[in-house]
Amino acid sequence: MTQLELQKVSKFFGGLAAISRLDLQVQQGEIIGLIGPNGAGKTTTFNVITGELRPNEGEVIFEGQDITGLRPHQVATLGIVRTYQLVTLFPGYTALKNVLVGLHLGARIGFAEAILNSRSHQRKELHLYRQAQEILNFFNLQAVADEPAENLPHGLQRKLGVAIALAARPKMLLLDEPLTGMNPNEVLEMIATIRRIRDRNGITVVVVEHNMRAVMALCERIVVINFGVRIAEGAPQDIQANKQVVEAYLGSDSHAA
Amino acid sequence: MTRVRPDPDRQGKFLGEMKAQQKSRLYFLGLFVLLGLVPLVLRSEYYLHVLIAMFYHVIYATTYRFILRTGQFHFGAHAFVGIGAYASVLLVMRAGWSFWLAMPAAGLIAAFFAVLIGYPTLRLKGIYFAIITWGFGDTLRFIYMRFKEPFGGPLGIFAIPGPNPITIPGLITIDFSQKTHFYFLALALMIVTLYILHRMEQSRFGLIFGAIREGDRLARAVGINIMNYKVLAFAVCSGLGAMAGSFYAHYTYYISPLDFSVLLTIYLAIYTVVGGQERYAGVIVGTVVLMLAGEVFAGYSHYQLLMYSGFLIVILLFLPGGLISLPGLLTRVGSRAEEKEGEKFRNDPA
Amino acid sequence: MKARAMIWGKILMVVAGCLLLLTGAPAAEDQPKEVLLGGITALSGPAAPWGIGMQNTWQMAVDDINNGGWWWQKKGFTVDGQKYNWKLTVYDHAFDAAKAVSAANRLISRDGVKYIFAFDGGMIKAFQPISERAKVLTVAYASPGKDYINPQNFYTWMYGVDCIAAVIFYPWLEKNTAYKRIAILEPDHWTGHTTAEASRFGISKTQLEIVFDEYFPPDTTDFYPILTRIIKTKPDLIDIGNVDPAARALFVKQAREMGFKGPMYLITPDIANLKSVAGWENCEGLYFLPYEIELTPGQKHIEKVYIERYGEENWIGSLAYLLWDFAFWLTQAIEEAGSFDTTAVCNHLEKMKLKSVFGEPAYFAGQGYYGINRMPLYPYNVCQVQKGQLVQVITGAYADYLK
Amino acid sequence: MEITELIQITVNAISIGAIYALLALGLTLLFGIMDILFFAHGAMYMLGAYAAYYLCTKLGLNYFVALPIGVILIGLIGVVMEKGLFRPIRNDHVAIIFLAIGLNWFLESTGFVVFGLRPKPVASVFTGQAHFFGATISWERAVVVLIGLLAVLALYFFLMKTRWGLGMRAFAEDPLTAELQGISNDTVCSLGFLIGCGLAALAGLLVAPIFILTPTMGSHAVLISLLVIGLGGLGSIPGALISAFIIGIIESFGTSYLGADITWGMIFIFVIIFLIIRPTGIMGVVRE
Repeated sequence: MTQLELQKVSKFFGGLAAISRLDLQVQQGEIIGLIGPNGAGKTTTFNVITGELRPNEGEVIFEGQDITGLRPHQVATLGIVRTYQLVTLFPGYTALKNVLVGLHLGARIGFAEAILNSRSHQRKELHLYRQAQEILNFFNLQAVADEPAENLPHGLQRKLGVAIALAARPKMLLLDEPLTGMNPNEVLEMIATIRRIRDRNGITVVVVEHNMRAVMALCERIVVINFGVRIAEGAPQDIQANKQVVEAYLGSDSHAA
Repeated sequence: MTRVRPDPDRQGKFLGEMKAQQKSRLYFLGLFVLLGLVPLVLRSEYYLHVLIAMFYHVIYATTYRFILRTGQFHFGAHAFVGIGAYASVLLVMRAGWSFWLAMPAAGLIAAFFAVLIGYPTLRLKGIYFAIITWGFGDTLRFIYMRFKEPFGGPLGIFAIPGPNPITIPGLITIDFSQKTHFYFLALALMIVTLYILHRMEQSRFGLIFGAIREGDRLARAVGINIMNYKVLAFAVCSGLGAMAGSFYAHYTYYISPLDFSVLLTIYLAIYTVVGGQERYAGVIVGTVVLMLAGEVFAGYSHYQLLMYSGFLIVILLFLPGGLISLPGLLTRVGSRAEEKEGEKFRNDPA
Repeated sequence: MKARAMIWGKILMVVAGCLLLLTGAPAAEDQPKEVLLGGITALSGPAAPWGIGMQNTWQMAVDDINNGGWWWQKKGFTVDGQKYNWKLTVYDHAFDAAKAVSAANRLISRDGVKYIFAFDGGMIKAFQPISERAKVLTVAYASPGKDYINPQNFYTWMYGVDCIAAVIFYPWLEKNTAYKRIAILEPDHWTGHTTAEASRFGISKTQLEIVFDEYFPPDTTDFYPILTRIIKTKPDLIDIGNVDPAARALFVKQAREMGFKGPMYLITPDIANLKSVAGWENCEGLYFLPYEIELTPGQKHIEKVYIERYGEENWIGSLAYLLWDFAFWLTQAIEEAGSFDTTAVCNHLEKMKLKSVFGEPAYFAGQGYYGINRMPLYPYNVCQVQKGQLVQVITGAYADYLK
Repeated sequence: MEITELIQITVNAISIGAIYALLALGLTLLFGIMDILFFAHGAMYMLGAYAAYYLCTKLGLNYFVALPIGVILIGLIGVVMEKGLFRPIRNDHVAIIFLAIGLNWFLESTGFVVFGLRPKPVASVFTGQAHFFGATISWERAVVVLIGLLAVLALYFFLMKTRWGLGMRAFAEDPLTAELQGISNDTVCSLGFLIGCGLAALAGLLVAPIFILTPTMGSHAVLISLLVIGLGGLGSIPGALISAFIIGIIESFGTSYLGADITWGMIFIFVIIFLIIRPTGIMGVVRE
């Protein structure tokens, strides 16, 4: 079943097309990779999907609903949650608090009860707290739960970023370069975690990543874009064999190594 | 892996946190009980007045600081205090309402205006918000000045009645003929306001406000409607400030457009910075210390602005955390070695 | 944690110390011969030049009483055989009603002051509920308003306010000149509004016509637009009675630039300021009040001592004369009533013959207008600039309708 | 008659607009380049005006000699302030606003102590009035309008044509790129303060003979400039120019036809409603 569909989406910056008439289908429950050289328009695609940018033309359809031009928090409410290319966390908060913020959509706490601090409110808080703990456990972050996020080493920060996104109970996760700056061990662990997220919760995952080997290992399907245009699509082995892709991208990019 | 630590019992810690909160709540309760006993000891109208003025200024300043903490440079606190004062005075004097209805109504009216101003402007970065809130304040002053009916024009409104008497038959009558009565009302208002702000900060709402400040893009990405939260904080704080404004009007019996000029907001900004805005207690300390200083040095008041602004500059440059960070700083000097150890631990790559 | 708590403890102790200091501050009882005279005015903010000038003048008057200066030929004053000296304590309100109320509370219930000199009606109205209830004799250095000078406010007195002289000036103008059309312009604040009211009252006693009657924002420096509008109404005379000194000089200059050649009417002029900003040639035809070509000995004394003490830079012009008298009247009344009791002092002041720097006789009147005698009357003099010379046109007139 | 009146009102509008533009220029430049709201602009303006008083009236210098001396002097004070006070907290925008507010008040209240209570006049340089089509404008105002426009042109030329100007603009767009091109952060900030404060001082020096000097003149001026640059779009020089003249026109026509007491209120209401509908001002770019 097609969960997310981009139909002829274009986004221009001052006359330059960052993406141009891009079509993209994402199936329910798959892990799909979005690759392309620097400036190919991958992050712009994410921005358009999550509503941070409004496309100049085309439509974004999620589960049969036109979500073009919705505000980011509305898109998140519908179930699409993203992470960012650069590590984006709430730096001053502890890891646990970071996840607690991520749990926002499930919180449902009213203003009055929060002010009055009623029993039911305290129960809700405790419940949220347990959920946050579970998520930290899932990512094996329980040991650093009380450490401010800004003090964590890079690899753990990346993980925490995904944990925050997962806390928002997405139907679809958009991960923007989740593996950058990680050492090989961490990469393997992250790949396993992403697979587990999909397998356990049936969450669709879209990954933008430069680490080719990891992408090939992780993704079931890969879409290649260049200059905002889709140039190839298929299983990892097909992409590796695709001449056009090799010419445009793999051959000229050191990441392909 | 140097950072593996014994896994504490999470749930236990959480409950422990709550216990700690309850403990601090006890301290506050003690402080308030102490403040409640003051009028029994202190008979001088002057000292009561100083304390009353301090109480409503604490309300102004803490609500102001809360708006600042949502990342907005608010420059129109005076506007909302003014709305509160004028609205409740008009409701009491023209519509014949009871003060006890008019005060919350004034708060609601101010909150309504805050929503009206907040929605279009809060999505912009600080400075536009500052200009609009300031301009809004001056627009209101213009309206008070120009419309003698019902706002009294530049001469203001005088002979404002005090709050309606409360009588519990056979037990007690509070008719606001004495300062003591106002004192308890101001104290109660301050406690309620501080409690609401405290809960706002401690609860999930505080968590979200902080998250918006720390990283608004990420907050949006996990489904937080930033606008709603900012407007909520703006409206609640403006409403509370307006209720204090309403108290002020019925306490001084006289208001005029002059009372609600941008000077008030600038004073609040100074209290906030000098006390330290990181923590809630900071702004209270700032307000109390500066107002006390103002009273002690009342005879030299043409140097007061000089003193206040000089103090502000010094604090900004040498003590960015404000007065409240002073004790922490002093203890840290003592335990610097320990601190360094900690740094080492932090910088140690995993 | 412990160290932290200790430091907090220390800070609390310091705060407590400050509080104690505050409590211990009123030491008036230690020196029985010193009586406090309170002042509340604007010592900071835009009105500070006036307020600080007031403080200076009051201080000079008090010092003269204590040291036997000017007509007060003895040191201090005597009640019940005990000699007393005044001690002036002035607090700031910075045109903020909340601060005015604080200052009044500080003076009355902390310092135990029974007599207060205060500036501006708005501020006085703010603390009047406190001062009247405490029976504190308050002298209002403000424009006269029936809303706070009335029989209900027995303890509130006016100083010798000058805008009331409009009732002398306009009938005289009608009789002696051909001017018919009057434009009134005042700043948009309390003083401006009450002054305009006085002018309107004066004009209502005549056949003169008010062709323009408006207010301008107090911080205006550019009068071109409003002058365009005034000149369109073709006034014979512009009344800018109580415009602040700085704005007034600018107005005169700009009015001449815009081609208005007629006379203007202004009170408490600061002639030095007018000369340097507007240029003396532009002052031709202006009516000044109160100002005499020949200063009285009292006025000369005030001007000399003020400039000696506070410097030419800070001289506030003829406003100082208006601020001068009340301290003497009050002292005289206390001495003659033989009591510090404010009710007795008020009763005595009402029937006292006054000695004023403006000349004699001087007495309290106002029954006819306020319902109570709270306004001092003394001879008013108006003069005009004619061919570069000050010429006295009205001499020794009384605002008799106030009786 | 009606025509001459209309011309007079228009002339008034232009002279008001030019003064406001001059006031707002430095403020908008500092905002545009460094993204800071420099409240002490008002104090700098006040110091500029007093510089005219001390240089011309006290030292007896020629006005046109005093003009550059005053501008450079105050500009250098600005540089010193930047190095000593603002540099340490450069990245904290709210702290900068607070610091600038504090500084404005500090200088203002110091002004009362140093300059005395009496309002100070500065003697007119040009006397007499120009008449055309029945409208009147004093020569000194005409000169202010002229120099004001020249200052705008000079600033524009500086920003568009010179290497430093280009560097400052590049810095405003993207500090990193600017740094790569050899324009250091520190230089741009110092230069910005030099020019910004210099412009404030220029405004003060120019209006000194027209108006009258009090230590509080700056606060009023900075609030007006805030309104001007808010309406124009923060950081936009053409925007500030346009909005200064729009406000000048409203003030002049409003005062002349409706009365002074309601005009300023109308200006406030107009600006607020405009900004609520179009929060970025006339020329502003969206800064979310």
